[in-house]
Amino acid sequence: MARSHRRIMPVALAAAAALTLTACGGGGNFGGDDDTGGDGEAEEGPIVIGAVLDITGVGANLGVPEQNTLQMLADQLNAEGGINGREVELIIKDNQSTEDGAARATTELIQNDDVDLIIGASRTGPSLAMRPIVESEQIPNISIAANAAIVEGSDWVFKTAQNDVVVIQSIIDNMAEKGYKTVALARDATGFGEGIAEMITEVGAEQGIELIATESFEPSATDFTAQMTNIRNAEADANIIWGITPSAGLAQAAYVQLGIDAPVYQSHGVANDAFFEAAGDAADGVLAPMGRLLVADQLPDDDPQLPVIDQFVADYTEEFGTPPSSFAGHAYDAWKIAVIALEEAGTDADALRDAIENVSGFVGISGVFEMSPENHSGLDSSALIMAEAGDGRWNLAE
Amino acid sequence: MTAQKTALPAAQKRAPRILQNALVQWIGVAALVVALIVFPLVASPTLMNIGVFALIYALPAIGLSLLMGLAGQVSLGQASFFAISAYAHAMLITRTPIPEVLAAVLAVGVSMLIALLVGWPLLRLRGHFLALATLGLGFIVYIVARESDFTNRTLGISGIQRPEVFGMEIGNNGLFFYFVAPFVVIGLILALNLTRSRAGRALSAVNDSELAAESLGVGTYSLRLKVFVLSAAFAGLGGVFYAYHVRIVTPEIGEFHLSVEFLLMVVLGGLGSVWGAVAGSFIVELLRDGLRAIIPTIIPGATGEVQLIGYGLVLVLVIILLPGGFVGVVQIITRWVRRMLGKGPSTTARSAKLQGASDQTPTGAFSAAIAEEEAQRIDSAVEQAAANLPEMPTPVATGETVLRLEGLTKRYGGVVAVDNVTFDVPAGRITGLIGPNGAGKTTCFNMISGAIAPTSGTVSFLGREVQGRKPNVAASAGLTRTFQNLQVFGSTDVLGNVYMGRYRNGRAGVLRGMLGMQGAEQRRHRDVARDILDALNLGDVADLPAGDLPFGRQRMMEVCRALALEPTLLLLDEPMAGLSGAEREVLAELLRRLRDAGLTVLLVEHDVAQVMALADQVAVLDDGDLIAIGTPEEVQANPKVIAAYLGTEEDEAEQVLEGVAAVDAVRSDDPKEDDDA
Amino acid sequence: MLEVKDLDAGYGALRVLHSVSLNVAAGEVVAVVGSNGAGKTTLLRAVNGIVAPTAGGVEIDGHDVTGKPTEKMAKFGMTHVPENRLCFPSLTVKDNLDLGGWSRRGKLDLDPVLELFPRLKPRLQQVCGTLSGGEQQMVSIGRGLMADPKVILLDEPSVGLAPKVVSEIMTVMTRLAERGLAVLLVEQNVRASFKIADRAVVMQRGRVVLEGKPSELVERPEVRAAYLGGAAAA
Amino acid sequence: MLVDFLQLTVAGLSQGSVYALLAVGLIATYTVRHVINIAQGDFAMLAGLGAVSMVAGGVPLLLAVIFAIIGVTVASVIMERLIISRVKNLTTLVSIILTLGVSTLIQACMLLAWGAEGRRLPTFPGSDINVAGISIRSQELWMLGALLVVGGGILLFYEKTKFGKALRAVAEQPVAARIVGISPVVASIVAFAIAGFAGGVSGVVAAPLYLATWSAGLLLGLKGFVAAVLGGLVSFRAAIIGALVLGVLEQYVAGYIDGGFKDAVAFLVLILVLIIRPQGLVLRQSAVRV
Repeated sequence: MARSHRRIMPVALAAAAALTLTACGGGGNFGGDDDTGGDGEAEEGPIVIGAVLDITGVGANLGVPEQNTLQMLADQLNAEGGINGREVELIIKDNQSTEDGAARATTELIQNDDVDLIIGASRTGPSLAMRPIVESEQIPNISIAANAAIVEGSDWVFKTAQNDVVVIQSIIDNMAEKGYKTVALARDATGFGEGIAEMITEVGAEQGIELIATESFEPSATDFTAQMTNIRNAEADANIIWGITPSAGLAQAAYVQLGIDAPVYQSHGVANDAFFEAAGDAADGVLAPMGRLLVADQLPDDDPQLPVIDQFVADYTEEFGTPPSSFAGHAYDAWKIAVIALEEAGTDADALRDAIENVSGFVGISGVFEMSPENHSGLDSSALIMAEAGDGRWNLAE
Repeated sequence: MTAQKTALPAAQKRAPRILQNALVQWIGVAALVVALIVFPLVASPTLMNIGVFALIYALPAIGLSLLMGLAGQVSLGQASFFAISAYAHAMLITRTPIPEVLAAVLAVGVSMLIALLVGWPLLRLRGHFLALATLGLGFIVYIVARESDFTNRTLGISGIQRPEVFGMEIGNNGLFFYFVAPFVVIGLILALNLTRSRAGRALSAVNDSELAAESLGVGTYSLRLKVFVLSAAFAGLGGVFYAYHVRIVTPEIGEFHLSVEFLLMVVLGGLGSVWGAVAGSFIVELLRDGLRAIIPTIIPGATGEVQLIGYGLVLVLVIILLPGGFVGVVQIITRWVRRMLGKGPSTTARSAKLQGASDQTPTGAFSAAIAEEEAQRIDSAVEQAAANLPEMPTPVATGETVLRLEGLTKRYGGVVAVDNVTFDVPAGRITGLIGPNGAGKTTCFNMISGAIAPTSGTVSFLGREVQGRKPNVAASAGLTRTFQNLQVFGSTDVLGNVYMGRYRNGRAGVLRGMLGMQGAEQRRHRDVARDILDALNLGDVADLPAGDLPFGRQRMMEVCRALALEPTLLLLDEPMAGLSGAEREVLAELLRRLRDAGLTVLLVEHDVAQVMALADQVAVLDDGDLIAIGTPEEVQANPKVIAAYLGTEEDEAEQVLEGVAAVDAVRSDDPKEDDDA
Repeated sequence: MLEVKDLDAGYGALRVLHSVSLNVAAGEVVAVVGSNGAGKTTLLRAVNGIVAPTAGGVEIDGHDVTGKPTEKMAKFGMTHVPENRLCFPSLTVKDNLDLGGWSRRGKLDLDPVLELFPRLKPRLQQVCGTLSGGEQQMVSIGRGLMADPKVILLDEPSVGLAPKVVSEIMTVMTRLAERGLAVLLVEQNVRASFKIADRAVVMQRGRVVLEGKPSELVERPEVRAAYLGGAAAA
Repeated sequence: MLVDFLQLTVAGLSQGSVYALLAVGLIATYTVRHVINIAQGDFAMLAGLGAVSMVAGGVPLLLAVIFAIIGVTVASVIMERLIISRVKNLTTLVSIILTLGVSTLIQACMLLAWGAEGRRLPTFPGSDINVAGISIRSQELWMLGALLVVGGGILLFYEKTKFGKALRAVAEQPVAARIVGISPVVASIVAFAIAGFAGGVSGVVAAPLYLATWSAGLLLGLKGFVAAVLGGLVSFRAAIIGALVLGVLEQYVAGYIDGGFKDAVAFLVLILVLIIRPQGLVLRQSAVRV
């Protein structure tokens, strides 16, 4: 009766070893690399577009309007007869605002749903988690997150949100115009605020503007006295608060509270109404570069984006009862770019990718896109206008 | 208890039970292996996704379940070790030329090191402190990862290549599943081994009664620390796989919510059960997907983090309604099915056995005369005790000092509980320590056993000062004790309790325990434990849960447990309390024979007559002072003692001494009766 | 006043009380004596509901209070002075006494207690944890009396106290009985308790083995045996 | 420089006063029930969001605030009755896991009811002041005032009222407290009511400045908890002082070191205190200290 559990280990080890060696074979789970290059076999039947969005979790306020937008556009497209007569099937996956969720959703879309193209994710982290998967599986991916690192050097990933550097360019240009020489920055400690100081230093150098102080704040922070006190002491000609609501709004309130009277610029992260809830009266006079969506009613009549934006705002508002956010706009642009490329190239992955790279002159919500093999972002600073906060809304700055 | 049964050799009785245990585990592991092999072949990609992450998360969950089950501690920062290792691995393989296997080992090592640094000061503390500190650790790891350039701030570490095994890239979910599965299976086996090993049993004993475990030589602190570090290692291994699979490591993976998810896995699966942790990780991953699909259909228009509702509800309901978790439910079902089929150890048979056991030990047979049968039973019990007594080694010659108390003093605030007590306990003798309530006996006793530290004075055991050290220090040197308020290890059976007494005689540590390389040692100790139980007439209940025994037999079991340690000095804390007359006699006779076999006994007892009849030397405490020491006769004649006991002045006591000759007569009869018995 | 009938109680596997019956009339002091482990403390706990009785009954003044929760007992007119002087250490003497009257409505009068324990009067504002052992015991008893009970259970009030304090407390017992209380006193100090008790009950191993007047009992060898050893009576 | 220092101190004290109120609630439940209530901060957020909604619905600010506080007090008692009291063998560890579940549940409900965006309650009446370059927002004075009134009130309650003393009695000697007739059930309910009340107050006074968000409660509650640990989980006074120190310390770290590390301060303090002085800032141990 000496036999006992202790003997199990070696046996299990052997079993496990055998298991690893004999792997492969049936099931849909070993599709992997040999099944790449899109599916040349399926030039008919429905076109499948996948989307990976931050529908729940910290990115929910981004992901939900994006989800709405994609669903609405897909319905519209199918009502009009699809792409080249082929129906479009949209499969939206929630990544729960996590990297592993994004990786999971992406794998599933590719292996289970055999998608032709993937839109998403909403934020930088999850987008970066998707990148190695879409690259090794060779599936075109249009991200709707901001960070330039998402597309840098990638053959398969594109994005529709403005690059941060474009936003900074826009701010610095505006500052140079007004003759400011020094600037101080308070940025949030998330991926959104990552690398901003370096970009300001770099872009500012071209215009003779120097970054003299950098402060950071946590996205969950509620009190900004410390950061704003330091900003006050820096005595820069102008200051930049770089963050998303509500923290950027609370920081703005603290800025005004501490009696700093230098002009303040914020980022496109505050291009929403929640900013006014958080900042209150302190919002007045804040300058922020952003897409044209929020100030569409003030655009000159000859603005090429005006009809596109008007149509989208009208459709979205009718469907969901609220006006779309700029994140919805990013999703809109991603969808439209995908459709243009699919119409042109069909569902062959390589052709599709090339077609996206060749999208040119597309007038979207965030700007006019000029994609190229070198530039997978396609927007320059002309996509942005400078808005000024006043009376609880964003207005076109003079 | 029948004579036939006790006559059987121990090994034959043990066989079926051990076989059954091993068999169940064999079957379980085999079933798991088969399930893991088949799963990728049949699962849909959605299920596959769930499966891969469930496997990755099963590792930290196993670690956490060990921590909760064995060390009785909760970590609210398990994700931080997961993250530390994931980061370390990611950085090592993307930034250095270190081979990947070495990187993985180093990464796990970093997790363990951090756990060691955190656990080292904190595990000395009791209860919830570790939970709180690990909660803090989780936030700190998250913030440091987010804020430092070294970890590339919020962008995290990306560019991790897929692993290769024998030149084959683990390039898809199916292969990755097979890549992780062996580690989970091995981890599970190691963890299961550990729970049954010397260290594992010691830790569950600590959870049942820390006091008792330490009195048997278990170094609670160092074992707990080892398990904590081990649990971090499991978390770390999970982190390595996470880094491989998701190929980006960002600060979010150290966040609190992931720690909560690990906790949820353990709680849902079944607290403290290693199998439960694996089951829990699959359940939680399924819930995670399932809830997102289900809840919006229940609450229309619900977006946002609605699965939180499910998590919250499930967590609360499980704790309130199903504290045993998934494993608990499975156990209930199996028991139910067995009863339906009329198979397995029927509860009626068991309760009959118990009933029988308690019939034989009337705990309250005070006024009733002991039945004829009962008398015979005691007779045979004592006989048996004499026959099979274990060897009692005496490191010093009979009569020489084994234990020396010098100037032992304990103050609580202004109150002096024990005041400058000095006496010796000679080898091979029974020394009684008596005194009225509140005299300081228990305090004195606790200072000797190490349960409390003296304010001043020394306790020397075999020439070595042990005062103020944890009880396990003295226990490892051969000093152990029993408890007035029983300290039974309720989570194991009677044999398991006595087996714990062998702890000091064992060698195998956590590592050997996990590797299952202590079989022979365990078996040998088990045999000894079995023999001792047989010798003390508890062989028939060896396989019953210890908590099910009647009080008297639990006390005997404690004595067995203490004897299993092969002590040089046995401290008995009111061993007679709660015993029936018959049981007292058996115990007294046993102690006498143990003394004759060379054992030294120090006994605190209220039953003064019993002490007088039993002890070779009696020390009397009153109000913290040692008022008398000597042979029973000397002490009985001491007016101070009488005064102390009857609460009178000494002069009155003199009268009492003269007046109550009748009582003396009764008392002097006692030993005779005992001898007759 | 207090009637205990065939009470059984225990903890888990350990059955401590075996069919214990006793009664205490108003104005009477009944002492329960017996060695440690005889079940005296458990008896008081079971009577007062801290340990749930498994069988038998407890009546106060004819009202059945068996198994009622402890916190209700004060309302029924029973109080309990637990062993080890469990006063509330961070509260002042006065607060301790005030809380003793928790279950009573209307204005509390400390005078009856202070009259019994004049030593407490100058210490009313002192925090209980800083008092001497004897004084803490007085606070504990005084706190019990504040509920204006009909029955008072006392668990080893003399443990660890100087002989002088013991006799002081024993005197108080007599005076309580004179005030019409039923006093059930568990004591290890046989002499002290027998001096004041009207009747005594000897317990051994969870059973009442003897009952009678202290003057008679003191002659019985079993009583001494109850303290100096159980085997003598076995 | 001195101005900056004082400015940071003011901000730290007002932030600390919110932690202090939460800590007071945590100690109330810990002393009587040995429950560590992870959901404490979520109750604060619930009060804040509730008040925001009522104000939006036309209820005057004062009434909205009072209703919100009462509502959360009731919710805390409901949690005690419905969940905490249902668990047999409730240890502190189990209470942590259990209230974690409750916290998750409350967060989810807030998310469903109010959405993900932070909501601002109108600032309480009063005007901001500026003394020698130090700017003090009127709401900060309200926060400090709330601590003074509510924290002080709870201290007085425990110190002066019979019921408060009864709660201390239960915490110190549960059995003796039962003997004098204090119901442990009632004591537990009262303790949770106090916790809910203090949490509710902290939520409504902070909401005009810090916004009320579904997800912010956990961290806030944990900070309050760190303060409670500084009070050894038994001393109200030490916890309040600890909370204020923590608030100020966070500001100094944000101001003089790096804002991104602000949240780490609390947890570093937590670990250090647990390692060096687990009994907190309390000098003498007892079951409860006011």
